[in-house]
Amino acid sequence: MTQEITFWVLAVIAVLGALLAVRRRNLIHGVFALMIFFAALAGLFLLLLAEFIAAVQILVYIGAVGILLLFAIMLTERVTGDDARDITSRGSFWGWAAALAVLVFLLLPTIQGADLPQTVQPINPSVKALGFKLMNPYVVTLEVLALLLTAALVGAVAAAQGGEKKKEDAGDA
Amino acid sequence: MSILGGGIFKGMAVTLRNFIGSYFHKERLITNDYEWRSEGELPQSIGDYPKEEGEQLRDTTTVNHYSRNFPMLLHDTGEPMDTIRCVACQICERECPPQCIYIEKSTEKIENADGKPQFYPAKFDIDVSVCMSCQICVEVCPFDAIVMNSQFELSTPNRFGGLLVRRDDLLKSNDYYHKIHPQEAAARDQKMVADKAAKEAKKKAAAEKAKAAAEARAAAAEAEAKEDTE
Amino acid sequence: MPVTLEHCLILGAVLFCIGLLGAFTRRNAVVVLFSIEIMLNAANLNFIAFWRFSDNPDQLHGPLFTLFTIAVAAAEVAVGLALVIAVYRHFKTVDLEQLDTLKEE
Amino acid sequence: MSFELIKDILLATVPLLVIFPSLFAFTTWMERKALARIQNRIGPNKTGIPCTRIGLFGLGQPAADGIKMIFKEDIVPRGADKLFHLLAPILALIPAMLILCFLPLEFPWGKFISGKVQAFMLDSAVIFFFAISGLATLAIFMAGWASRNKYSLLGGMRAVAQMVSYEIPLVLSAVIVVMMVGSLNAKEIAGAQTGFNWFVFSPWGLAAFIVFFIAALAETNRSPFDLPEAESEIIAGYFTEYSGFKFALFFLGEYIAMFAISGLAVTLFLGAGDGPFLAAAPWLSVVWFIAKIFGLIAVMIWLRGTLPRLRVDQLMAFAWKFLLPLSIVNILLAGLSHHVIDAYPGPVAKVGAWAVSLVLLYMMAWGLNNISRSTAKPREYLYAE
Repeated sequence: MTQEITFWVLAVIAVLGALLAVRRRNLIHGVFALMIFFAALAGLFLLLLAEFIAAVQILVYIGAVGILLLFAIMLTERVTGDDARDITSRGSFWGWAAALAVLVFLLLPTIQGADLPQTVQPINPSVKALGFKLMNPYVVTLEVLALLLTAALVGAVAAAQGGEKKKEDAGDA
Repeated sequence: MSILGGGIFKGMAVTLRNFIGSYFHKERLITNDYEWRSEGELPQSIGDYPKEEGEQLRDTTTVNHYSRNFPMLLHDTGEPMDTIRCVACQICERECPPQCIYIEKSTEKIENADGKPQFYPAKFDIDVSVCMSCQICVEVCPFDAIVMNSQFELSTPNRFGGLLVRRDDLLKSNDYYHKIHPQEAAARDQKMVADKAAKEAKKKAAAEKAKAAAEARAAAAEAEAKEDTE
Repeated sequence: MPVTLEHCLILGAVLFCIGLLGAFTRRNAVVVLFSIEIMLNAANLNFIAFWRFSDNPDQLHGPLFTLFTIAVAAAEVAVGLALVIAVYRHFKTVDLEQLDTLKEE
Repeated sequence: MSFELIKDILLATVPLLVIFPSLFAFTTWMERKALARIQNRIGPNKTGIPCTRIGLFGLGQPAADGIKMIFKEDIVPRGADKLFHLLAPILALIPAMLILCFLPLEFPWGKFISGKVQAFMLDSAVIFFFAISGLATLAIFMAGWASRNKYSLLGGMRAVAQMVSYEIPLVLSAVIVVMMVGSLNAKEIAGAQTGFNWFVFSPWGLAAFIVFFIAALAETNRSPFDLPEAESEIIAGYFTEYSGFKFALFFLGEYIAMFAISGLAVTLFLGAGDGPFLAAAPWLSVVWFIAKIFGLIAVMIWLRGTLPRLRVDQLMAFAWKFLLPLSIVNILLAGLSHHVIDAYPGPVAKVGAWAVSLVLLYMMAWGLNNISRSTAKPREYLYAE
């Protein structure tokens, strides 16, 4: 019984968090709503007994991605959205229509129609099994992932930092 | 080469020695304990605090001799009103930034220590709640009549009249001043003695010059008298 | 009645569409990155839901794949924000409507 | 709602909620007295039993501070974000309290009421620990932003930058212990260190403990790394605009985070709850655990009395150029020697591995120390034209 209530509570929090994150004029409120959304999702993962994933979700999303978004907002403009400029792009009506269409397409035919497994297997959540799995069949993916993260790290610093070169040209011109 | 982090360990050793030492050698501790007043009610105004210098001395010597609180008037040894240094010239009253000094000059003059008749302040009040102990009055006073006292027991429940210190409560003797601020008092007395000596020397020099000028005039007068007689 | 796979899938779909909505309708590039994050998380939720109700969960396909998507998403946000900052420094705006220099007049 | 579940949770969390805030009060008194004694003064000794003149060594000081904080006026700046201004101190306290539950504290009365002893017997306790202690960074940023004042925003950004860059050496130095034990569960880590073979006694364990302790100091903004809230720096950093009870909440959050992180250091490196006479009285493990935590906090206070504050660029250079490479090399060394010791079970291999790793770590640290000095170049503005 408690699972039922927690699922609905977390689901409502997640949907509200996502909506706020997308619709708020003030970006800071948006980021904190996004973090509430991440936390609600971490709760849902715990509910589905994926304990390690919940921990990683909190560590990576709220701990790192959230702070990164905050830094990015601080470095760009129009943070509090208190100026009267419109925050939605021009064709926003068609945006709504497309999103609703995808929702209807996803919900009605595919989910209702499909016969989904109802059986619930007993799962003993253990990080050790995940670790072993990561090592024998997926070790290559792990190394590629490490490479990807380093490349992203270097790329991000280069892209954000690339001021020197242009500064000189601006200086001489 | 010092081991890695040697500087940090040296620093920590010093603080550890200090920490342990403070429990064994009591004289290291610079805080001296504040002993509680008697249980009785606080006096209504500053004047009611014990005036004899013995009682106040016990307070002012507990704090170290750098502490300065509020001004006090000085008088040389003897009856306070006879040997008061202040001549009510009211310079400190005008110079005081928060205007917390109030002086009323006396009508007649009295002899002061050097025998010259001088005015004396009939009324000399300092409002301690306004005074910000900036010591400007001490600097501008030509007669070294006002200096800083380090008495800290001044609290009264009555905020309006209670914090006004009258002339008689302000007056303190010079040797009390020597007891609470020995170096400053000694330096001040030395300066006064030196100024007096310099003044005498100047007066003497002026007297001699006047005498020499008188003689020169007398000699010139004789020379003229001699020429008239020839 | 207990939590079934259907609940999670519907929730995943709704969250995905909210992310889509954000990406389509907002002007500010950073908010578009928000919505991409929301969409990625909705996908992760579906992975874990399918793993939870699958018949051999000790294969751990769901959590493994989610781990990789979380890592990739983190890398993507880092690079995305670096680009947004570079764009902001050059064009002095993050308003996607005004970044149309590729459009031929 | 099964009441059994609620009883278990309450039984495990309420002792933490009672014990640690009272330890917080004691620690503030201890800190002020110790710092005073270091500086040749006595420290608070007048506030004993209220309305009397019995100042029993100033033990009433925390109570006096608490009451003062409650009755002080709580000023919220006009332009501030009201919601976030209120939420920031709460968010600073929640993760600190939450990570207390992951520490393997076996309260003795657990067996009388047959309740669960440790709140969350999580399989991945260490990961949850770092994940939730990352939330405190968020609270600091929120405080900096919500008080709508340039200096607190600057202080907030500095604090966030510091905590983010010191979280990596913190996690990497914990990885070594997890690698040695082979599990993330706090109870198994504690179990692996019984009988005095604590991890701090092996060379890589010692190096990891030092890196962990330094990074923990930075994570809780204490002593040499308290730049964001230093009075002489930007007034009081991110909690300039806080007064009254919200200010007290920030302090409570900081001290509880200090307890939690030194609790983790004790669990990982100093053998949680392991000590002499355990066979005689098993309930002693809680006493040993809290005694070790207080030992670490005493060292933190001692450092606060000794070391001057680091500049921002020194702070960053130290994290990225000294701690991070040192902990990476430490991981390699620990893994290598772990396998060497497994391959040749004799004592010779063990002593050899220890000696080699000790020398290597010392040289590495010494070399890094020389090249990691940050030479403060004249500041070159990238964005401000």
